[in-house]
Amino acid sequence: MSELVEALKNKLGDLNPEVSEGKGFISVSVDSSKLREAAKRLLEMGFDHVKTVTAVDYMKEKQFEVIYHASSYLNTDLAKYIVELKTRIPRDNPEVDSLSDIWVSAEFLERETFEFFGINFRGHPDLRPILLLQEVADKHPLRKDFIVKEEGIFK
Amino acid sequence: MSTTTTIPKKLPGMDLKKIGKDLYEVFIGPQHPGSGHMRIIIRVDGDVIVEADPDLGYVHRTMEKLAEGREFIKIVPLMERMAILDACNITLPYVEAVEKLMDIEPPPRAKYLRVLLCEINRVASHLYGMGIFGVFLGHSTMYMWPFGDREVFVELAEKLTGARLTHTYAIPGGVRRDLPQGFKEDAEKAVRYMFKRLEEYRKIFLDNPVIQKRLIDVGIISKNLAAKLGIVGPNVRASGIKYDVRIIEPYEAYDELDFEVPVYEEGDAFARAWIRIIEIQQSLNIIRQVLEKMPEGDPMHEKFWAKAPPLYKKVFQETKRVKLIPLFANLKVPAGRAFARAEAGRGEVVYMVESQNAMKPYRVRVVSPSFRNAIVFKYIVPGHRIADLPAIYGSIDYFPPEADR
Amino acid sequence: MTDWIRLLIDIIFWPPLFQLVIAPGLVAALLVVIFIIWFERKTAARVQMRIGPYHISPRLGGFLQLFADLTRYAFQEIIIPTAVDKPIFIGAPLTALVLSLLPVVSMPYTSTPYYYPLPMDYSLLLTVALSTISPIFIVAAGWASNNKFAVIGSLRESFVITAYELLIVITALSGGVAALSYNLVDIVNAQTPFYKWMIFTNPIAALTMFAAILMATSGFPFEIPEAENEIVAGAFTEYSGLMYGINMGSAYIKRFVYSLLFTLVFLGGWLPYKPGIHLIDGYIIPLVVVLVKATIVMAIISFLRAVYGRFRIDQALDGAWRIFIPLALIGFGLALLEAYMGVYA
Amino acid sequence: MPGKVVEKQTPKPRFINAITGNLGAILVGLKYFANPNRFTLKYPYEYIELRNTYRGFIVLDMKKCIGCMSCARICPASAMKMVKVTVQEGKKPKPYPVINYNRCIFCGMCVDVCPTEALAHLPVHDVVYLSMDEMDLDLERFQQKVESPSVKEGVPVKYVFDPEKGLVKVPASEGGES
Repeated sequence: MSELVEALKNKLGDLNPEVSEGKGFISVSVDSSKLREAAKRLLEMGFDHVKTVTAVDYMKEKQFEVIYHASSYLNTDLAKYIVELKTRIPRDNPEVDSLSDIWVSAEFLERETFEFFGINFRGHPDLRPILLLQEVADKHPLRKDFIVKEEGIFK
Repeated sequence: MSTTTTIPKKLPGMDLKKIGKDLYEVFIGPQHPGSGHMRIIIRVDGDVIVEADPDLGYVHRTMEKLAEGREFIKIVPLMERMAILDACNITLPYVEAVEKLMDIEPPPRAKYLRVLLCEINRVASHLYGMGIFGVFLGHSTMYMWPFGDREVFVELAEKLTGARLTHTYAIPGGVRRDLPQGFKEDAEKAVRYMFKRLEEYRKIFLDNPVIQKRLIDVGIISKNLAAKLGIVGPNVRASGIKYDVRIIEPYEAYDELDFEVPVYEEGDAFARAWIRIIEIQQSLNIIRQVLEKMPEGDPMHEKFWAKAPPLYKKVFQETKRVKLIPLFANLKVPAGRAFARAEAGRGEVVYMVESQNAMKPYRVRVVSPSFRNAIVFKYIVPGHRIADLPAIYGSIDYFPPEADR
Repeated sequence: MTDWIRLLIDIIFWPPLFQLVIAPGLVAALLVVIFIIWFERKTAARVQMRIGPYHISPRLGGFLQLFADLTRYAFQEIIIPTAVDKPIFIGAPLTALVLSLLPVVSMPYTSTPYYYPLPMDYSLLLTVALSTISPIFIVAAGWASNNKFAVIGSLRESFVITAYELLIVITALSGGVAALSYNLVDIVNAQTPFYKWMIFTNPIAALTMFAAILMATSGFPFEIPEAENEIVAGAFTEYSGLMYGINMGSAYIKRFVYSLLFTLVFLGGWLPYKPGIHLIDGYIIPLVVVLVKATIVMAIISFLRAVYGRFRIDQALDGAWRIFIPLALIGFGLALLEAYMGVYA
Repeated sequence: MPGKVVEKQTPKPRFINAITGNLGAILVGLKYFANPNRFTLKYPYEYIELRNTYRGFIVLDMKKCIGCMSCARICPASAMKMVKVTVQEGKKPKPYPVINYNRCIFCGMCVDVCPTEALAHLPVHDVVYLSMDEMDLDLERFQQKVESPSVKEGVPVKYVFDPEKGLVKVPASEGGES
């Protein structure tokens, strides 16, 4: 795994990535303006598809973390690894460049992230809600300020 | 009471694009006899589809949000509801991710038991897929046979876990029940029966010239396109990509078992049908091996088992049931983020679990195989005839509840 | 008193009326169709590890289930959507039902001339001609429904019609050519003894006609115009209640009529029975023989449902034009050869 | 010894398959037509006698219950709730669990987590309730064993595994442990 960490550091060196090993993945954190460039270089390295696109809402820090988990199908050596490409964006103006022209597999997943978090993917070919109706998608259910009430254990 | 009904200008979920003048727009679903709870909006030129727009979400349950409000153990039965016929496979990566965060590893016997149920589930899931595939092609016998034979494996799973479908078997730390009496003999009978039946499936379905005509060279996904679309499971292996999580990143006991993963080059619907038959055969082999190689020991991690009072051990001796210590109800998981993947029946399922050292997860992200396969409808279906849509739909084994989560 | 009975019997058994209304017409056709639907469901159930119709009359193997279904259809509300072309929407299925039944009158069921409904000289041509009228009304019914699935269904139907009609005409006429007559009575009578049944002397034409019947009546594997999981119910998507029942019924009656024709041309009709001159031995018994043979043909068609899926429309048409029409022509050539060699002379 | 990838090819249809394939399919069909293998359960007239390990309806043994609330805490569907009941005069009310079968998903976690085995599964899975309210059991009804309506009318049967026929339906008195 550490070899790949070095390789990633070399490949993405001028984008100032933070590369670290996580539990089951290699984390690559870049600035949101450099996300597209990082994705292109990962694709060049052989990471040909994404497994998930998602976001995490850090409400206290007023930030979203947009996460792409990329891996490889065609290169069996790289298939063992999952690269987590992530970036932080401000919570009040959530916009990030779409990567769905680089990774076609991200298309539906970005639509899903769009509707659940309200993150606008610039340049996405078809940015509509996919699972929810428009009315529900406007509330962005996976943001932390959308609260689902849980019951107590007493009747 | 007014007699005229006003039609709202825009019905919910009806944000349609303008279509070409000579195109005919047909809505396949959501209450269509074949498609299940999903709609594909197709635009046809004559009989040929020029554009397809899959419309998912009819059985969406916001599982990721619900998971944020629940304790870690309660998420296992929740996530099972995605694909109840593949319950162990679909929740296993979640359990693994939690185990990674807690830094515990299940005992070897638990690993084997998980593999056992996973493979029983895989057989059942593939049989379900074959059944739906059969009815899509109008082959009623191929609908009934796999559904009938799936009953054998559902019964087997019930014997092991006590529930026919939603087993909630694998939990962080181990499994909930040990192998019951006489399971090995029954499993051997079921495996022998299924091997025999697969031969008959081949005769009535795969070697049937009518079916072959419908499937060969239909819905071809080339190797590069499959990688680009990021589709998963048997579909991607039918396109010649050697990707199976059980081999790429062996989890549980898979690195100790001997099995084959079939890979086909053709990438058409016929290869996707064949690959499922071969995978069932391999799963049956794995079931046999697991029952032979199963090590003795506890099915639960000693960290939990050590705290158990004597009554728990007595119950385990008598009924093979692993009782849970009350600690499970509010399991505190150390902070961190873990990512895990597993090969479910329909393909790779991935989980990302983030904990902030609390009793409830901060974020659970799950992407199910069917959701990743849904993109096929948009990119592969155009160019085929209307009658090919069911063939492609059936061949990728799309399961709406799983995709919608 | 006996004169009255005599007169009544003469009226009832007046061949044009008797054949259209009682047997093999409406009443017998209905009974055979009900039996065949039951048989179809039971056969599929046997092959598919199920029981099939059971709960109504367990002792009869659920046979009465079909009557229950029929009752339900009869009393169900008939919904006529506002957007349909009403006269055609209602009229087309009824016309199709009547017209699909009409060919039974032009066929003989005995060799005793007294019991011919019509002059039989060109009965084969007449039967074939009459049998080709009804599908047009199914296309019309689909078109009048103003429904996308119905339009696609009737479009498929019309594609299929053009393919199978040619097949039925060629194969049926090859029987006439071999027997040197377009009179169905002559064709049947020529097929004696047993090994001279045309299914044995001209199996190619028989196979082709069998496939054409499957196509004509959307039997598996050619169940394309009604493909349930592609286009709901094809041309009949908008129909409900009794109207749907009539549509389904006329499809089965069409299959029954073609089976009768197949029986007469290829399975030796009432042979090996030799009709006498009286009512019972000259009319009823040969009729029953023909009916039984036709029912067996239908049962075989029903059995295929359990074995096959369905073709795609272009594959079925491709098969019809590129495989079955050459086969039909070979069969026709074989018939010509037989005629030249005087097999049936 | 992990698994390995094996590259395969789908069998290419040859011309001969047009005959053998059709014949094979029809013969398999005829085989089952002649010798059917039906295992449909005629449900209200027959019912499956469930194994003792089946995760069916749940019953409470109030004497064993210590009111630890583990069951209500672990219930993933919030079906099990605690109610406070005064058992003895003058003492503090004690919590006891009640269940709402509208919500119960029969995961069996409450039974497994109970430290005194006060909760137990019954081998019953089909019970008729006439209303939604009726499915919300109170403490008294939670202690009674629910009864399946099919037991009153039907014949118990059992499915046993068979290498030739998959599952075979036998009367519950036969077949032994399966």
